[in-house]
This record gives sequence, structure tokens and C-alpha cells, in this order.
Amino acid sequence: MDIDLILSMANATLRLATPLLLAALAGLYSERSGIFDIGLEGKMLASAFAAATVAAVTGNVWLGLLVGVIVSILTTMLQGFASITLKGNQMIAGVAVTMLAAGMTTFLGQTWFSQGGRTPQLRGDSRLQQIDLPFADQLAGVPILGPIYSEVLSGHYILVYVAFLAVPLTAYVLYRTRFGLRLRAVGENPKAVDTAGISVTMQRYQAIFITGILAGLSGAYFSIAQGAGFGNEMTAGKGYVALAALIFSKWRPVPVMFTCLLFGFLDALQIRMQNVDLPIVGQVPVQAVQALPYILTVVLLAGFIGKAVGPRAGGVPYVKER
Amino acid sequence: MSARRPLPRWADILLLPAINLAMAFLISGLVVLMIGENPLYAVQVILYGAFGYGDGVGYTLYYATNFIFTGLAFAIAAHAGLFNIGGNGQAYVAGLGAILVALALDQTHWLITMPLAMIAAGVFGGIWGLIPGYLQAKRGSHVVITTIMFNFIAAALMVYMLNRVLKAPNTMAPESETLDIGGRVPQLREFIPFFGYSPVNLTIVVAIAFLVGAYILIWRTKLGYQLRTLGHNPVASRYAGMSNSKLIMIAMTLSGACAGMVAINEVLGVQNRLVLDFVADAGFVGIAVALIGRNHPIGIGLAAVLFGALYQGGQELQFVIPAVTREMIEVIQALIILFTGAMEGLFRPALERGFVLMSVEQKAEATARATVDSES
Amino acid sequence: MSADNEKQQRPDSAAARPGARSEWAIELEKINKSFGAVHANKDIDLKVRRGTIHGIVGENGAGKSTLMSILYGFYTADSGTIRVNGEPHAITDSRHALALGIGMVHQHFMLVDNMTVLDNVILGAEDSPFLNKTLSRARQQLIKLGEEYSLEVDPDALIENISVGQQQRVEILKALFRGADILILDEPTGVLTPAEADHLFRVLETLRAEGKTVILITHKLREIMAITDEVSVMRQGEMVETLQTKDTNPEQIAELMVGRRVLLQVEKQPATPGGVVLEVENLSVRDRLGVDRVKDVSFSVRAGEIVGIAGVAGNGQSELLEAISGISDPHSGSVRINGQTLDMRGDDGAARARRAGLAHVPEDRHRMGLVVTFEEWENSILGYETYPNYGKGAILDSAAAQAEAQKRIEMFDIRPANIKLKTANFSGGNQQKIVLAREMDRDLEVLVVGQPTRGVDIGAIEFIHKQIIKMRDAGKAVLLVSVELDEIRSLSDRILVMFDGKLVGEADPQTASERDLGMMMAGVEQAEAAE
Amino acid sequence: DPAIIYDLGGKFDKSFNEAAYNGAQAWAEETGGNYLDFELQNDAQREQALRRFAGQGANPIVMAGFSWTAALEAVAPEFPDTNFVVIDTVVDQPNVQSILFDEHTGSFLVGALAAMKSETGTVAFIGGMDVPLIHKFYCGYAQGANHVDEDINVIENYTGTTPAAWNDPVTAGELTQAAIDSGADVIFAAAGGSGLGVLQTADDEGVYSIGVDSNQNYLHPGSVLTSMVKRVDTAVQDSFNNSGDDETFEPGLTILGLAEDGVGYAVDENNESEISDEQMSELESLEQQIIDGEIEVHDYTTDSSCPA
Ligand SMILES: Nc1ncnc2c1ncn2[C@@H]1O[C@H](COP(=O)(O)OP(=O)(O)OP(=O)(O)O)[C@@H](O)[C@H]1O
Ligand SMILES: Nc1ncnc2c1ncn2[C@@H]1O[C@H](COP(=O)(O)OP(=O)(O)OP(=O)(O)O)[C@@H](O)[C@H]1O
Ligand SMILES: [Mg+2]
Ligand SMILES: [Mg+2]
Repeated sequence: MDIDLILSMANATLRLATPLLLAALAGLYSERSGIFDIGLEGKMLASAFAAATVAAVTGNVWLGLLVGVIVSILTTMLQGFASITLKGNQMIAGVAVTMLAAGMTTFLGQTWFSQGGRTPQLRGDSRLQQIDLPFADQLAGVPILGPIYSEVLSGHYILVYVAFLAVPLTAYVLYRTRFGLRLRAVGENPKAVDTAGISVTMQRYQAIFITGILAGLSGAYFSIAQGAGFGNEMTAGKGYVALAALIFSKWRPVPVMFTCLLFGFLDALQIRMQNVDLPIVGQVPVQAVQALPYILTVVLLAGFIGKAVGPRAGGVPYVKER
Repeated sequence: MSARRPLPRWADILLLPAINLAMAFLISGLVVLMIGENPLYAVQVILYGAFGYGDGVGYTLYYATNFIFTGLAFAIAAHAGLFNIGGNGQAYVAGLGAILVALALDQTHWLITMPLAMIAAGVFGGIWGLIPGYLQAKRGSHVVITTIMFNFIAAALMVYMLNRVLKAPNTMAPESETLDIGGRVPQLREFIPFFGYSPVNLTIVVAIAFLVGAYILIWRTKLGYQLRTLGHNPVASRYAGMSNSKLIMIAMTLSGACAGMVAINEVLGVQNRLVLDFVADAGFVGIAVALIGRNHPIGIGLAAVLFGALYQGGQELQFVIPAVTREMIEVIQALIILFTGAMEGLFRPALERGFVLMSVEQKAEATARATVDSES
Repeated sequence: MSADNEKQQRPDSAAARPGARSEWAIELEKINKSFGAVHANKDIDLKVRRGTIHGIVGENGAGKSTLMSILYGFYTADSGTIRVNGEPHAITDSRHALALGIGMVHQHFMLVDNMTVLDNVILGAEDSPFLNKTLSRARQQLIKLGEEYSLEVDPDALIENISVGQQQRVEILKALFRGADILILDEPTGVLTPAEADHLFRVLETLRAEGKTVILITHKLREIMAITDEVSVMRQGEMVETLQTKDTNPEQIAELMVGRRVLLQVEKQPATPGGVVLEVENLSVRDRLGVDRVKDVSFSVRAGEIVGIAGVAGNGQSELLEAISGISDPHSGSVRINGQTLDMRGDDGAARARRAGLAHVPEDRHRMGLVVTFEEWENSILGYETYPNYGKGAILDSAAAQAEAQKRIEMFDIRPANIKLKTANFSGGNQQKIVLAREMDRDLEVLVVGQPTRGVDIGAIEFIHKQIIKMRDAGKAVLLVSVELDEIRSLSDRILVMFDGKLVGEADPQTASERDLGMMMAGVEQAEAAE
Repeated sequence: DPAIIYDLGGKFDKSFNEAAYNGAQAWAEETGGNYLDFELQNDAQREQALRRFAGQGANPIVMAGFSWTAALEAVAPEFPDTNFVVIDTVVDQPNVQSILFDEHTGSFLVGALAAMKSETGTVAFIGGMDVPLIHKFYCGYAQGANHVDEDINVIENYTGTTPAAWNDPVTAGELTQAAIDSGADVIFAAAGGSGLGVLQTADDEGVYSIGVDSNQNYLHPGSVLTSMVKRVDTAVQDSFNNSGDDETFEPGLTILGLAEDGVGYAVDENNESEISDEQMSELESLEQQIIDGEIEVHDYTTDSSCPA
């Protein structure tokens, strides 16, 4: 296990954890407010597509990012309207939004660019650049910390830093602000919030608004940062993995971060273990390696995490009068 | 007076869904307009493709068969308060059991092969559901995570099996040997020529039997009563002396076994061999089917046919209007889920007021008549 | 001072002006409210005089909570007018009610269990987007209020970790913190011990002395007589009458409520106990956090006697009940019925307890005793669904179950007499009757009853008490756990007092005075023993 | 009219379906004729689509993909007067032409080029899914690399196990990154849509990549070293031209290899600067040796094993 491999793993872990982290935090706001969200995947797809499209057309990645987020918010609001205002089934809303996004993105992409739903490849300013942290080069020499700073921490896409900054921020919002207090309360006992003179509906819409923003960032990361352009279904189920991460960490921000890092790490590991001769076992079938992250997740969950009890009012629309 | 009365049953069960369906098609119409095609014509094509001729009906029913199984699978778990989104993986792994038995017995007769293959598929699918169930019951591991993970694990397992273990030598395709006649479920067309070449087969009879069986299980048996108790109030079930952990495991096993029957329809009924990803997301569609069917066998049956019709009608649409792509079909399906499922309440208030008004007027008339009568 | 001007005032200032204009704090006129088919309030008129304590009584389902929820803006009335301090207001939501100085302590507490007392108090009354300031301010004010009204609670305790009595203090503090000068309490003493209740009443009297107005809903006429100035009686959604408390008596109120004469005190013959049926030996129960809730408890109940377990809520009675009835694994010790030891392993011990002849009426009917989303008849087989009377094999014989449910509905006079009705739509008292009917109407050895009359109206109380005594006279062993001291005293043949998970003493209901019992329940006995 | 039916990957999979589509388009532009086409959603539609087109009198009917065997064996006898052309698998029927490509020889050549260009002595292969056809690519590639430099290290990776594997450029990019981190400086992508992620990451990291199926050199000029072209497009175009008419239709097995220009490495203005003349000539000689049978390139799919 040489130093380069470790650094390379650490790097990959951060890159792979980022979209999960953004999506999981997005889910956190929604579910903490009592709205189960299996529509993350859909929002991410919608945003990934919108961001890439605008970036490709205008050549301005920031505009792309903005539009991506906006589209994600709109998607979230549609889902919210169904499950908050219309008190519809939150699960169906999530499923529907995901299918809608999957179909719409490819359909529009095909109609506009006729590349089978793909957007044109993004180059230069139409794609996010990796940014070097200050003094990355100067500090590179410092033993241990130097490489870690310059090789691992530095030189990522801005969204990576945004994602990890969002963690303490979310923790602060959740536990130290009025909004957070009400958010936690409305997910546990909406009646208590209502009788305290707060509008349950408004509170929930505010929450999923943030969900929209974060899911949007997560989706955009796929198409304008890590990838260069949108491809059909390019989020490849990460939305569901993020949901798993959220439950895994029992809906708490800092654990969410560690869980996503874990998932990212397992994926990075999987990628590097394919067709490698392992000690003792030797060459294992590539499929076994590819399944490793999922198997380990289950083992860890069953072994150490135990029972996860979600926000008590989660999943049920708030109705006063039977 | 803002008082609202609940809708009459028929309106709740028929009128409202009908309106929602119409709404969904309306919006879909806009999508069709976007590519400059005539929406009404499109709807017409879909309906014709799904129900207009023998092959179409056959395909609609063939798809519906899968969705009935996956829909029921989701519903059974849901009644016990469990959210099983592992239908895909459970059906996929069940394919393994089905093919092993079928390959072994395809020199005998389908009357022997089919039941045994069903058992095998049920066992494999059941185990794929039982493990998450066990982890939930004894370790409290959330089934949503575990079933998601087990979908991925199933995919990896099957790719390995099809490439390294079961692969037929003389082909490039990662697929098993083809079943001999003794391993194939008879096609309905063999008895009813009407179905033309469509792949609808005897498995649909099993599916219908499962609908009835599920109804009996959930509402007519003691086990069903216990499952529903757990689903509605786990504390009460515990108080009542039911073993929640056992019930959780039973529910997940039954659910997985039910999803596993998809393998019978696909492997023994249609492909006659095991192919990569033969489930084609039927498990996912099953969630929508169950939710829209309100977890009731009748609702699930209808929803399954609806989705079968969309698949087949959509395919027809692609042939007749080449400009229509498969993504547009997906969009239309999504819209239908959205309106008939998540937004089913959209028109309820309006309807309820409408009905109140009606009833009020009727009363008014009635009294008016009454007074007139009394005077005369 | 004009109406809209008044609306703009912050609640505190509204509170700051005692004895203002109108002599009426609240005036309700022709209030109507329907839930679907249920007409919960019919043309209700109610006037509440400022600076008084006004009682409201009525059977379960009479519409008391609904009326108060309308006043508090939780529900909006279908029609009718509300005047607060003489000014008409269309109270659209609770925020509005709070702004008018109306506070409410709900029948089912409106607290967030996994948040702290402090968080719950400031929820909705935060004065800045960031909590730090609010929290420190609220903390001081909470301590101040706590001392002022002797309502001390630990601000940092989690709601789920404090007793119901404490939780109720939090609810009252919430209202006071928001500067309420009209305070509504919906069945506040349902969950309190006599001591806690008396303490609460002293608090209410202080509030009245400060010129605040209190509306008190209760099923306990003793409380009405003790502290209210006026009392309004409701029946089946209508306001029957409003009386001056001093000119009336419990019998009259009871009759107005129920529409017939009601026996307010139980009458029973002395017990004729037989052999020992239920034996509890060195029973200890440890909760999931590893805390001992029940400590080495031993006692026995003989056939034909009622043994009452008295104690302040949260001293292990609930855990004791759950262990005896097989719901949770006892950590050590054993339970025997007619000499046969119950096997409590696994998470289905309750089934084995039932088969051994133990019937259990749980303390909390909503959480445990019923599946409120089921139809009535389905709940009347809960726990017995596997018995042969409901079908020999795997199939459930619903016809038989329904026939039986129908019979019980008549036997126990459960209203409405409709076995197909969703259980949630029955009122509290009738839900309790459903549970009682299910558990009592079979051949059993031991009846274990927890809080049989919590939140139940006097009509039903009378009935339930009769049934329990009938069980005893039929030669069953009855174990009664209740925080209602006078219920324990009037029903029990022997009283055991529980404190801090231990049985701290036994008393004879005839001789023991309320005072000695109170001492024991407070653990004083022990203290002396220790010295 | 001729008809083409694409496989589940869809018309625009940036892989052989897309190549087939391009062939059809080229034919349409050349002849001005028009053709029918259909994208499958699931396996059950294979026979349905075949019968439909045959019933409509389409001729010839071309289909791309190795999963067509069963469906075509069932349908072909029903329409003796219709000519079918299936690519990537063999169906033995009088009215069927089966076209196979020597992916292994083409891959051998790009593998050889990869080894020539590699400075680190490590090259990589990233496949979409671990299926026989993709293994055929890998095996040829590895042999080629070893031929040039016997102690070269060839990294072998696959994107995933679900259908998403062919449409997951992000994961493919990560695999590429990992390969680069462990020293690879030439990476061959045989992963359909996911391949784009490989080419992209290779470009970002300034190493060489090799495209597949159609000529992808233009995607990242200078970074895409070459593309292992598999001329599905010309195969489709030829079929459209000839197979409709029984005179020119050639039922039976057709194997398109280097000799027939069925497979090969693409050189155009985008990458000629990257390949030196001696490398060029060495490649050409290798190609000739393979054609002459002097070099025996093993085909993985014959015995599911790989010497390299
Ligand atoms: N949210 C609701 N939806 C439908 N019906 C309701 C609702 N709340 C109350 N009801 C019905 O309205 C009637 C009055 O209920 P309410 O709670 O006001 O009675 P109550 O006098 O408070 O009874 P209790 O003494 O048991 O508290 C009952 O029949 C009840 O079932
Ligand atoms: N009230 C409940 N609601 C939902 N699930 C429950 C409940 N009670 C138990 N379970 C499930 O059953 C599992 C085991 O039951 P639990 O440990 O609570 O009781 P137990 O008597 O210790 O069971 P056992 O002795 O068989 O381990 C729990 O981890 C939980 O998943
Ligand atoms: Mg009430
Ligand atoms: Mg137990």
C-alpha cells in the first residue's frame, strides 16, 4: 500500500462522496420536515440536464449551474405540491417525478441536440474547473500534511468544497436557528407546530426549497464538473444510494458526511480492486468486487448502525380533520 | 357554508380516477404537440395498439402479468408496514431458480416443470426478500436501504452467473442455454388463436390466481390480520402477542416470492432462457402499480393492465408515429403516475363541493314538491 | 382603543391590561362545526366571565375539545361568531389566538418528544432567526415563571424523559411564556396524581387572582366543585346549560351530562377471596437503556379479589404491567398463573400469557390497546385472532367475529352501535369500552387493568367500575393499576403502593387514609425505614 | 424499404447501435431512399418488431446486437421471402446473413499502438460490462500490447453490472482516473456511452485514450490516440444496398476483418500528428502479418479464455 495509492484513493473518495453528500443533505431537509423523498434521483437528473444544456448553449458554466438549481427547485416544488398541498402519497410523488425527469431530459435533449438525449461535450469555460487552494504548491513539501493538503484537499471542483461546507452549515441551521428548530419539530409532530401558531405547510415548502437547491447542485456536479455534458440517466441510481446514506446516518448532518465518505471510499476501493490479485484469496470475479460496496454497506448497517427511526411524522400528509 | 361531505363511493373509485387519467393524457398531449403530431391521434393509436387487435391485447396482458406480480409483492409488504423496493432484485434472482429447475426438467413435461420452477423461483425470490426482512426484524436495519443494496447485489450476481456459470457456449450473448419444449410454459395463442404471436402465456392465469390469493391472504386469513395489525400499529401487534420480528420476515419472504413469479413469465413463458436484466424494471413499475391500485388486488389488477396497455400502446405509437421516441412513452407513463397517484386529490375538493350543491338542490326540490303536494 | 389597534398589540401588552373593557373574556355565539358526517358542535353559545375559572363538562364526544380548538384557532368553525374581550374576531389560526392572549393546554399534549423543554417552550415564540439569544432569554424567563407559579422543570430535559405531570407543566409554561391571559386546559388532570392535581389547582387559583381567565375541561366533578366559579354542561354537540358552581351539586351536573341519574360512588360487597391465581416473584424489568424500572417486585392476587396498585405515574407501574402481560421480557423473576410459569422469551410473550388466561386492558388504548384505523369488529378480536372461535384453520371467520362484536356492542352499550365504523371515530369512553369488552367477555383467570377510566366520562366510569367488580364477584383475580387514588380506594380489596420501581407498602382501603397513602406514594415510608 | 432495428442500448449509444444508425443515414443520403427503424424497450419486443417490419414488407431487415439469435431463429422461417441481416451473432437460416467482426484483430492493433506510445509501461482497458463480446476486445488489446512489449502491464476494468453500465460516463471517468493514478498512460474504452467519460478524463489528465466502434478521434483531438473502428455502419449501408435483392444477397456467415476493412484503427487529421511514421509503418506491417496469418490473434469467444 504505497503513498501514491493512498493519496489517489483519498482523492477519489472526495470526488465520489460529493454528489452523494449534496443529495443526502438535500434529502435531510425534506425528510426532517416530514416529507419522504425518493425523488432525489429525478431532481438530480433534471438539474444535470438543465445545467449541461445551458452551459453548452451559452458557454457559461455558472449560468448553467444556476439554471440547473432552478430547474431542480421547480421539480421539487411539483413534488411538494402533490405531497404537501394535495396531501398525496409522498412515495408516488417521488417515483413519478423521477420517471418524469428521466423521460423529459432525454426527450428534450434529443429534440434539441439530436444526440440521443446527450448534450454536446462541454469544454473550457462551459465546464467547471478544478481549483487549487492557496499555497497548495508551496506547502506540498511539508512532510505528511503537505501532500495531503496539496494532493488531496486541493485541486477539486468548487462543488466539492460547497458540499463539505454545507455540512457544518446544515448542522448549524438545524440545531441553532429558528428555522431549524421548526424544521425538526414539524417532522416530528406537525400538530405541535400548528398549535404553536406556525404554518406547517409553509414550513415544509421552505424545507423542500433547500432540498431543491442542494439536489440541484448534486445533479449539476455530474454533468458540468465530474462529467463534461449530460448523458441519459447519468446519475445512475446515486439518488437512491444517497437516500440510503441518509437513513444510514439516521438523518443527522455530520454522520451523513461520514457515511457518504464511507460510500465514496468503498466505491473508490471497488474501482481499484478490480482484477487485482488479492492476498490469500487471489483473483476474485470482477462482479464480486463490484458488489463489494453494497455488501459492506449492508454488513455495516446490520452490524453497527442498528435500528434507524426516522422523523415520526415522515411520510404522512398533515391532515387536521379526519 | 363550507361544509364538505365525503364523496359517494362510486365517484371516489371511478369518477375521480377517470378525471385524473384524462388530465394525464391532456398534459401528455402537449408533449406530443411539441413534436408537431396530433395528440388525439396519438391517444387513438395507443388505445388501438393496446386493445385494438389480438397481438396488441396479448402483449398488454403479457406486460400486465409482470406488473401484477411486482405490484402484489410491494402491496403485501406494504400492508405489514414495510417498504419493499427490492422487487427488481428479487425477481432477477428468482430467474436463477427458475432456469436451474427448467433446464434440469426440460426433457419432461411443462406440467411438471412449471410448478417446480414456480417453487424454485419463489424460494430464490423469497430468500432475496427474507434477508432484508431478517435484518429489519432482528437488527432493525431499514428495509429501504437493504432492498436498494440487494438490487445492486442481485445485478452483480446475475452478470457473474450468466457470463461464467450458465452461459451457453455457442453464443456471444451472456445468456443461458435455451429451454426445450418441456421447460416452456404454453402460450395462450396455442389455445386462443386470437392472440396472434403475442407472448401472453399461462402465467397470467397464475397471476390472476395470485390476485385472488393475495386478497384472501390479506383480508380473509388470520396471518393477513396479523400483518395488517403490524402495519397499522406495531405496538398493538406486540401487545396482542404477535411476534413482530417473525411477521416482518414472513411478509418480506412472501413479497419476494411473489416478485419472483416474474421469472416464470419471462424465463419459462417468453424468453425460454435466462437473459441479462430480463426484469426490465418491472419491480419499479410494480411500486407505482401498487400505490395507484391502493394496495388492493382489484386496484392492482386494473393498474397493471393500465401500465401493460401503456407499454404496448406506446410501442405501437413508435411504429405508427416514428417521431415518437421511447422517452416520450416514459414521460406519458410518469404523468399518469403523477396524476392518478400523487395528485389524485387535485379535483376532489371541486367534486365534493359539486356533490354538496347537487344534494342541496335536490333537497330543495324535494321539499318544494312536498309542500306543493300538501297544499293540493 | 380600537379593535384593529388591539389586534396589532403583542400578547404581553394584552396581558398587561387586567380588568379592561368587557366583563366577558370570551363570548361564543351559534358556533357550528362538522367533521364529515359528525356534527360535533351545534349552535353553541358560551360566555366566560373575565377573571374566573369556568368549567366545561360533558360526555366523551360531546364536543368540548372541538369547541375549545375552535376558540384556539386550531379548527375554524363552519359558522358562528367569537368575541374576545368584547371585540369580534375571526380567529383563523393559533397564531392569531395567541396574539389575542389565548393559550391552550391540549388533551393530548402538543409537545415534540425528542426536543428539550426549552426548545418546546420557545417553538413559535422565537424572537430572532438565531436561537442563542432567545434561548438564554427564555431560560431566565422559564426559571422566573417556574418560581412564580411553582412550576419548576429542568429546561434541558428531553420531553420523552420527563413524567406526564412534568410535561403538562411545560404545556402551561408554554402558554404563560406567550403571555396568555385566557388559559384553556383540556382534561389537565386526567394523567395527574391527586397531589399533582391539587398543585395544579393552586396554580390556577393564582392565575385567577392575577385576573387571568381559565377554562377547564374535566370529567371529574370533584374538581369542578372544588375550584370553578361557573360550569357549562355539553351533551351530544349541544350546550345544555351554564350554572353557578356554588348553586349546584355533582348529582345535578351528572344528570345534565348523561341525561339520567348516575351513581357517583361504587357500591360493592366485601370480597370472598379464593386460592392464589396470579403470583409475581422477584420481578425486575430493565429498559432498553439498561435502567431498572421494576425492582424485585413480588406479590400475589387471589381469585375473587381486586388488588390495586397505587403510585405516582412513572414509578414502574407501566413496566410492571407490560412484564406481567408478557409484552416485554422481564430481566429477572417470574410470573405464575395457577402455578404455571409464563414463558416470556421472544417478542410474542403476550400470546402465551393470554393463553394462560391472562386478559390485559392496557393503560394506553390508542398506542397499544387498539388499531384505531381498523373497524370496530376487527379490534374486538385483537390478540385472540388465532383462537378457534374465529375459524379453525388459517382462515379468519369474520362472520363469527362480527356476530360476537355485535353482541358485545349491545352488552357493553358501546355507541354508536356500529361494528363497521372506524375505531378512530368512537369517542374516548367508547374506545375504552371496546377494549374492556374484548378483554372481559371470555373465560379468563386474571384480569390486569391499567388506568381503566383515564379520559373517560362519568357515565362510562360508572359502567366500567361495575364491570370490574362483576369480574371480581365472578371469582376472577383482578389486578388494577391506576393513578386515580379514589378509584383505587373505591375498587380495591387490597392496595399495594409502588414507588421508584419497588412495592413500598400494603394498605387496607377501608382503614388507610388518603394522607398515609399519599405519604407512601411519595416514598416517605422508605425514608423513615432508611433512618 | 429496408429496415433497421437497434438493440436495447438505443440508437444513440455512441457505440455500435449508433454506428448502425449512421450507416442507415449514409445510405439514405446516398440513395435518397428512406428506411424504417425501431428502438427496443425490452426483449419481448424483438420478435414483435421483426414480424411487424416483415409484415409491412420491409426488405432487407437489419438488426444489430448479439441478443437476436432466438428471435430471428423463430421469425425468419415465417418470412422466407424476406432477407434478414444480423450483426454480431450467427443465425443459420437460408434467408439470413450473419455478420461477425474480428474485434480481436482490430483491438490487437490498437493494443500494439498503445504499447508503442506508453512511456510508463502500463496501459489500461475499460469495458462497459464483463460480457464475452467486451472480453473479445480486451483480449485482442492485451495480446497486441504484449506483442510489442511482453512485460507491459495491462489494467482491466469494467464500469458496472446494470444496464446503466453503458451510460455511466462518471464512473467510467473514475475508473480512468484510477488507472492513470496507477500509471496507465494509454486507455482503451469499450464501454458505449460510458466511454465518453474515459476519453474526457484522459484528456483532462493529459494522457492518451483510444475510442471504439465509430471513429471518435474528433471528440478530443490530440488526446484520442486512435479509435478501434468496427465498420457496422458500412455493413449496414452495404446490406441496405445489396441484401434487398436476392441476386446480391449473400446468406450465410460473413466475417469482416482487417482484410475487409471491417475493423481497423482510425487515422485522420485529428490524430495523425500523434503517430510517428515508424510507428505507422510498424502498425501496417503488423496488420499485414495478421492478414497473412503470420500472427495468430486469439479470439476470446472461441473458448472463453485469453492467453495474454
Ligand atoms: N379531527 C376530527 N375529525 C373527525 N371527527 C372528529 C375530529 N375530532 C373530533 N371528532 C369527533 O367530533 C366529536 C366531538 O369530539 P371531541 O373531541 O370534541 O369530544 P370531547 O367532548 O372532547 O370528548 P372527550 O371527552 O373524549 O375528549 C366526536 O364524535 C369525535 O369523534
Ligand atoms: N413494537 C415493535 N415495532 C416494530 N418492530 C418491533 C417491535 N418490537 C420488536 N420489533 C422488532 O423485533 C425485533 C426483536 O424484538 P425485540 O428485541 O424488541 O423484542 P425481544 O423480545 O427482545 O425479541 P427477541 O427476544 O426475539 O430478540 C426488534 O429489533 C424490532 O425490529
Ligand atoms: Mg376532548
Ligand atoms: Mg420478548
